[in-house]
Amino acid sequence: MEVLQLLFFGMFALVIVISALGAIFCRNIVHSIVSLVITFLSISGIFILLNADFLAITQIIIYAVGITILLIFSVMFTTTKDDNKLWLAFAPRTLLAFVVAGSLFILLIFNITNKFTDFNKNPESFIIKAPKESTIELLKEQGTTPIIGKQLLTKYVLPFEVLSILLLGVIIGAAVIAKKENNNSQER
Amino acid sequence: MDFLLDIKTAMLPEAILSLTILMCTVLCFMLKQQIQKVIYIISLLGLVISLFSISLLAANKVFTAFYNSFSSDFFSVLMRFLILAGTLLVIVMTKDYSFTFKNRQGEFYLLILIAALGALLLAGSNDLIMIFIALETLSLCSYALSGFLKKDKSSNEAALKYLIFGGAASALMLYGFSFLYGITGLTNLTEIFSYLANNSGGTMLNLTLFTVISGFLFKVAAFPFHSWAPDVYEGAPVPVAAFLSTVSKIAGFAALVKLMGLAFNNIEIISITLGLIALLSITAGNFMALNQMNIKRLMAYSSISQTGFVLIGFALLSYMGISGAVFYLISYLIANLGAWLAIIIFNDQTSKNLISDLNGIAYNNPYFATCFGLCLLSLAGIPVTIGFMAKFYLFHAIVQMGPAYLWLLIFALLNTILSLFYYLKVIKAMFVCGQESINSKLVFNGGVLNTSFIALAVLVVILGILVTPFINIARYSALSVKLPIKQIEIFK
Amino acid sequence: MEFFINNVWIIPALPLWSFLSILFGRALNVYENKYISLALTAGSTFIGFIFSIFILFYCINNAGTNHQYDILWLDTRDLKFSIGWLVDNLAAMMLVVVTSISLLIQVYSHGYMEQDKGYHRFFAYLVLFNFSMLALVLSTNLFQAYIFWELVGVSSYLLIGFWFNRPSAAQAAKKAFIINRIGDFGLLVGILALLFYSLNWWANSQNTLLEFATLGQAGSLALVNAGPVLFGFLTLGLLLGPIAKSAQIPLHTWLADAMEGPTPISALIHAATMVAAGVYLIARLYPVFELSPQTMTIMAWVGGATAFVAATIAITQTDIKKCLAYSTCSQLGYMILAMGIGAYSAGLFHLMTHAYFKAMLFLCSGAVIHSLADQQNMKYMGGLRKKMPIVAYTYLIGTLAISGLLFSGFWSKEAILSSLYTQGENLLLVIALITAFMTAYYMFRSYFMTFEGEYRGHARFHKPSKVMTMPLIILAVPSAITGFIFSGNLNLIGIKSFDSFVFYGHALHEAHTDLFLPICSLIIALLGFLLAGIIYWDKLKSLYCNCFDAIQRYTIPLYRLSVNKWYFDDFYNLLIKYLILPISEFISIFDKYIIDGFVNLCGISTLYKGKAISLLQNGNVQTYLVTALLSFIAVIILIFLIFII
Amino acid sequence: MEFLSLNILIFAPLIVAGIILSPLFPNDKIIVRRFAKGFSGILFIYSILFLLFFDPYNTDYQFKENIKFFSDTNWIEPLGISLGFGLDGISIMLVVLATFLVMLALIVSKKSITTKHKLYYSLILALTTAILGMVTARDLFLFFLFWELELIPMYFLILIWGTGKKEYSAMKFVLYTFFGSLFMLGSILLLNYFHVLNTGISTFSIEALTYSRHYEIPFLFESLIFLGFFIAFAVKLPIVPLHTWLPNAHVDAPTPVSMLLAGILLKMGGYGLIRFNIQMFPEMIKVFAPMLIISGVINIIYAALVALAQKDLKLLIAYSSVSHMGFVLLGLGALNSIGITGAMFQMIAHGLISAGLFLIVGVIYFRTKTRVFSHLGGLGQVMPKAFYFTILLAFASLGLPLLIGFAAEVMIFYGAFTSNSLDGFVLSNQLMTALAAISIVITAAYLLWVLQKVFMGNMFEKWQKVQDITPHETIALTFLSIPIVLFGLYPEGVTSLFLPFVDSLVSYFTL
Amino acid sequence: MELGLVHYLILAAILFCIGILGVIISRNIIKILISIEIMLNAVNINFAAFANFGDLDEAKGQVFAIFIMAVAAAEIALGLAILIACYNNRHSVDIEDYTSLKG
Repeated sequence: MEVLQLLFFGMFALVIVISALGAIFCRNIVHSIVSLVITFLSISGIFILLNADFLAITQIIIYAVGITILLIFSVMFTTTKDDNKLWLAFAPRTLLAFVVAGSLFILLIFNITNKFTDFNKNPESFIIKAPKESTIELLKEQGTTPIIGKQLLTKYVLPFEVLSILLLGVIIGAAVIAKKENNNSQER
Repeated sequence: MDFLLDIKTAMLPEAILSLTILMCTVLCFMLKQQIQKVIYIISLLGLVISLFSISLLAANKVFTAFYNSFSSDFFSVLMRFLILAGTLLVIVMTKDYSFTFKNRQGEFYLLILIAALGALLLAGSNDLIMIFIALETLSLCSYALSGFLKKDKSSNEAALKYLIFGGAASALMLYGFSFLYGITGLTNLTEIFSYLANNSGGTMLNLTLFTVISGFLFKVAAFPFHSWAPDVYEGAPVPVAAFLSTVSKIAGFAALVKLMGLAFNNIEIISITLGLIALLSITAGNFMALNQMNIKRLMAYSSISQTGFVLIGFALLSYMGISGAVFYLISYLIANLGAWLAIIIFNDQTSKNLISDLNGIAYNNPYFATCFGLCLLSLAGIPVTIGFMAKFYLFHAIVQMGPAYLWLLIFALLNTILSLFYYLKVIKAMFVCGQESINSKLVFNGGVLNTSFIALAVLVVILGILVTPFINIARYSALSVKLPIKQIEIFK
Repeated sequence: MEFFINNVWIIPALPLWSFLSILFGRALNVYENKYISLALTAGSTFIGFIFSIFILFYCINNAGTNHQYDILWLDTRDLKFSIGWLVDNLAAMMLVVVTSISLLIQVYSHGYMEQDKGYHRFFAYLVLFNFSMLALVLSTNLFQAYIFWELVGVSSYLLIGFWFNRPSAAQAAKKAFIINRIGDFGLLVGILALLFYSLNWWANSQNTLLEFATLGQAGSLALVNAGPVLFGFLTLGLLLGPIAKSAQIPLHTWLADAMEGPTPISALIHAATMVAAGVYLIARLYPVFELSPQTMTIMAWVGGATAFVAATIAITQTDIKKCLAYSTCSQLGYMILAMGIGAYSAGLFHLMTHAYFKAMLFLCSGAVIHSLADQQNMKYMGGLRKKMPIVAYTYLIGTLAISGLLFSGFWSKEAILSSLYTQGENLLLVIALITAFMTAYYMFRSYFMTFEGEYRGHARFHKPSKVMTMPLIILAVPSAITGFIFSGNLNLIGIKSFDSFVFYGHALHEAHTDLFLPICSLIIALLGFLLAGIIYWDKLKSLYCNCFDAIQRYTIPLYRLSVNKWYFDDFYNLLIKYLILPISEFISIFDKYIIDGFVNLCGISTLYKGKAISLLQNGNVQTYLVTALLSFIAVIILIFLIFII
Repeated sequence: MEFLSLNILIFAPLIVAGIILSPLFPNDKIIVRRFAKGFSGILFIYSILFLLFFDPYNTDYQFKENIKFFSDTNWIEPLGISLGFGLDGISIMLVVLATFLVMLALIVSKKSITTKHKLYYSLILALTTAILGMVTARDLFLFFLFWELELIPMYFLILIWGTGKKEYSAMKFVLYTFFGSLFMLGSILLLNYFHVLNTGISTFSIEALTYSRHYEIPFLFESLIFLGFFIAFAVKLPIVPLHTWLPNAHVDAPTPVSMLLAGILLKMGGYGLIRFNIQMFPEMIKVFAPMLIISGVINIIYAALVALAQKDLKLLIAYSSVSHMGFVLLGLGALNSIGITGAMFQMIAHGLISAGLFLIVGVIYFRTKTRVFSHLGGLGQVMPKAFYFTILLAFASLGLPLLIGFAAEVMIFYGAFTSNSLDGFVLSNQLMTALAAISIVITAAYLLWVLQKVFMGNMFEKWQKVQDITPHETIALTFLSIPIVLFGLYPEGVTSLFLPFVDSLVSYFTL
Repeated sequence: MELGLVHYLILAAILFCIGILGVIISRNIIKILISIEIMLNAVNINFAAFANFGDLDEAKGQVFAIFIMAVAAAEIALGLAILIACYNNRHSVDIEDYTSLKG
């Protein structure tokens, strides 16, 4: 079981990293989006490994479908012929970006592993708690969905409600901004 | 759980504001576009009512609501009061400006109200998720608001930059949240405090705190996450810029205060880091403001440096410091809104933004110049304005921390010279004469805009003299903040 | 008699009152009449003169008069400065000299200045000078002396620069004041040092601070406190004041320039009274100077050198006033020399006689100049004896007196020379004798060039008015007789000699019967007279041969030296031009470009730093992000480095 | 005595400024000017009344007053800041000097101010409030507040009515002074900190921090506090490396403003040195006395030499100001009664003299539109009155006996010479004083040079029609001359006012 | 070798850094938005991992991740709306063209 998990994890992780890199380094924007979809899908695989089945499903629905469609639409709206020339910026910041990404990574690993000393599978910095028996039972039967649903409607009811207002705002904002104006009068 | 009781004791203004939002939404789609001015009135009314409802909140102790995901203490009540007052003034500002939004006025007010709601919730949220959602409510509406002049190239550009920068920053913050969650296994702040008070978070906690703080540094436009501010302030509609530089900042600070309590095991590190960031903010803002020609950009840089001053109060991690920061925020709110009002009055009538456009305006419209000058002097910290008192009180708080913080004092003091230079540059432009190049004519009509402008300028001076109540309020509110101090110092 | 002594304050007070009257009268346009100014001026001086005469007689009759009255001027617990009046023999003598000469010169000035626009101003200045000079003479203490010492300097400044629209006058006035200020500097430091080292003495005694009467005791304490070397410097500082005021080397150059002032001023201030104040102050400070033998020696040598150098310069001057000015210098040198070798009475005696005849000489020259429409060059004079005999004869009297041939100058100079002789200062004696020879030579030269021979000028001649000649005649009397009267030769009829009246310590009355020195000096003076006559008197001209030309040729370098005033002025000008002004320019540039430049650099560099930092704000949001993250990571690493590792 | 209220004295000018500025006030320049002038005259007389009722033998504050809000015991209760005013030996003379010079500045404003009268007169009056508040404040915070408040009117006065590089100069003045004041702010806060640390009470009261400071502040911090105050006052005074704002500000400011700047504002530096550096830190001042003396001597000689090289009349006078303020330092560094008395007297003397000299410069500049020596000359012929007044002022400035400058210089020289404040230091008081005394030659040189170049000598044809001073200026100069002569003849008239105060001051560090 | 928390964390860190890299070096604005999404996904992995290893009883991390997803979707929608508005004005999706506000 463990080996299988490790295998899956390795596979997914490899795919995630490669496709994420592909999403960034592809010259063609559509290729990028396709690459991104692969990333999203692999991430949902990771979620499944992490006992987050609901999350995995949501990931596929929102990311791999919803967002991707949005992206493709916007690509269709905006892309002109010479957009393929847009690839990577070749400016000082490109170099710095690698420095930033690299140093941030090292910093993160440095801290996660407690100054490179704690390469245990579960570093001491983080809380590790075995789930209750009842939870394991629940998980086996229904996955995490009941837990999440309960949480959303009790503990996190306020954010959940506020999220609706947020979405209202975003809808109005996005609509107003993306809407085509009929009159061509100049503003300001 | 009695949600109604929760709302009554802790979230009355939010509830009223939500109702207003709903009403406005309905009206927005029902009303004809010509009479969308009604929404302006309604949103003002809603804000005023929720402003008054704050006084109904019991502020003498901490009230929590909705499973402790929201808590209302005196500090957050005060911050929410400031947020609402600021939003009110921002909406007042749009009175003559909103014609630029054509038929989208209703949506504009709606977005502002939603953003304000996000800010209010941010000021009171007591849960990581709540913080995140409130913050995103505020941010996303702000992005939309910045790009509200969609035919305007700079407005688009501002919104785009704001979004990209904000997205990255909030991702960084969330990353921090995830580690915080990983360290404690908790999302509720109160629980996290008590967990951290008993357990050390290891090395990871430091990095976590830094990344968490970075999201708020972005919100308050502090170094190093400040560079969006000038571009956005310049490109965004002026009321939005005013909103960003006041309301959104106050909300950011209000949330940042909540996170101060996380620094139990690393008081020194957080204190020094925040101090360093504060100084760098002040310095960066001041240095870049020196050569500005555009008054909106100038105000942006100035607000960066003002942020730094508030952060100094945080960096002290003492009640004195927090009360100094609170008092400073009050003074900043008044003076900065006054300055933005001046800019919008000027912009409404002349559509100009350069400092040189102000040349000689004092002799055309002395009231304008005087009031604007007073606001700028307050920002610079010249007596007898509230800004001077606030700076003095803040510096006093630094010194009360003892000699260990003298470096902070020295650099902050030196920076005030730089800030005086560019504020005086604006004042100089207004009062300079001899070249007879009065570029702009300004009419001063007794509208609500001008009235509130003058009222703010008068307030700047009056509060500069009658400061005691405000200092007391600031101290009282600071006492309600949870700080990682083992021993509670007593205000002398 | 007591009345005069007790009310001696009236003597300076009246001129002050007159000054204020003229000042405010003019300012408020109360009066326009010139005679009012004259009356106020001359009247106040006349009353002062009457007072002085009575006081003099009182002093003569009451030996050892020492009437002192002090008013506390500045009372600041630690420091109590007083102003008052002191009447003793010396003061009485000076009072008479000053008031009498002043009176005559004021009358004379009326004639000289009648046509001038600034008539009232002139008299106001004049009377201001009178006030200061008289108050200086009556000073009870060194501090008061310093106050009025400066005030006479200012009066002198105002009067030299009276015709201020002449650039040379303005320059000369400034020069005079600044050089005097150098002296004041020394004097001030000297006073402070003296006070400092004798502070205990004054604190324990009830005496007025720095009063002359007890200065000697305080001085001896200061000598103990300071040690001989410091005390020597202290006294040198004190000496610097008189050196400047009395135009001694090296601070003598202002006196010749001061001749830019109206001639009555030259007569009064720069010949008779003010320049003599230096000698007067030395006399007052004698108890202190006496404590430092080195200073006394220096004083003597300064005097001797001045006497000699000034005389050599006077030989070649063609400007009649300059010639007289250098002669004044030279004679003042005599006085200082006398003071330096301890011939206290002789010096003051010479001061008195010199005041009269030199004032008269200047007035004569003034009359000549006035008559010749401001012509001062002797080359364009000549033969004036016939046109203005009174002036010529009075001038001759003065010439004889100053040369030591006859009249008062003989007696006073003789006193100095004999003191030199008895003191055994042979080198100084030789110098003094050579100077005497030169004095006779240049004085007669000026006399001959001006009054004898043919008229060489072009200016139209005006006859001097009676107002101008009368003072000459009156002055001729004391010029002629004072020396003899006070020489001690009239002891028999009750007139005591000068040195039994004004003396230091105890009256040393040495009737020297040795006739060698008087005869010697007479011969030397005669030689001078002859030489001048040979060269400049037409009647004798036939006697000399061409060989004189040859002599002249060999003496050209010396001639140049003399004409150029020993290059003192040039040296000072070079000093100012190439040392002081460059230093000040340098500091000014340093101030402007280094200090202020640093300040501006701070400002400008800050602005440029702002610009440089603004480059990061290049509009590209990704750059913002990368800088933000980079600095964020940098801060984190920095903090980690500080705290964790 | 009830009618003597410091509050009225201090705030009346501000209220009148408000009245003048208000739109209801007629916008007629003559009415504005006369009103302001009349008010300043009344203010001067009112301040004279304070002088008459002042008891010099009481070394405490007199005419104490406290303004309170909201039934608090203090102004800002939480910090222990009081809005209290009072007069003592040093303040009283500066108050009278300030009102006097303001009156004169307003009298001569007719010619030099031709635009924006309402603003001008109200700014001058606001400046008056700031100055009076500064001098009479009994609270460190209040002092600092007025210290900064004074910058703004001054900035506008230079900016709007100035000439030349006025924007640069105004900015430099403000930033420089602000720079200095920041150090003072730091010191004030540190002082408060140590008071809180030792007594538990937060206060900024000068009396409390001066007389009831029975605890020890660590030497390092005490010296830091001392230096903080010193730098602020060094900028204002100004002390030499920090003086370069002064020439610019003076040259570009209009005449009445220059008068006020030189006449009063520079004195605030001296006032601060006495009030804070000496009165509050009797121990530290002994340590830092060499610094005072050396910087005093440098000021005196350096600025005098710089003045000697100036080609511009106003610059020369400005540098002479710097030089003369060096005497104040020298006197203070002497640390004895007479030296400090002399320094205070010198402040008053210089206030009067420099105001007069700047007025003269303004008079000349207004008529000839130039201040460069090489373009001037012989003006004494066409403007004799100005010439006489200049002679008087120049001689007063170079320390002519029986004029006001002399008494001050003598006291300072005497005080410095007989002082032992440099004992144990490589230099001796006597040597330094002797060095400083050289300045009497240099000062004479440059001042007489002014007289020579401006008023004497040949006159250019173009100045033939230059008018003599107007009655207004004559009145102002006469008013200035009266105290210059009067207190020159009778210095005790002034010194007796603060002598007891100085004695009590000195008693703190001689014990 | 056993699969543990640290592996997920490292994976998330790599992904996060890739996201940062993409935000900074891409020129196409859409790609920048994509990169932001990648960063948010990295955060989600973190949350899910922590929820799995430490907090499976309440699975707060997963709730958090859902909120993040919702907000991310909203954000990208708004972002694309803004992008379209930008595109209407300038006809470019090159970030280098959006540098008119600077200084």
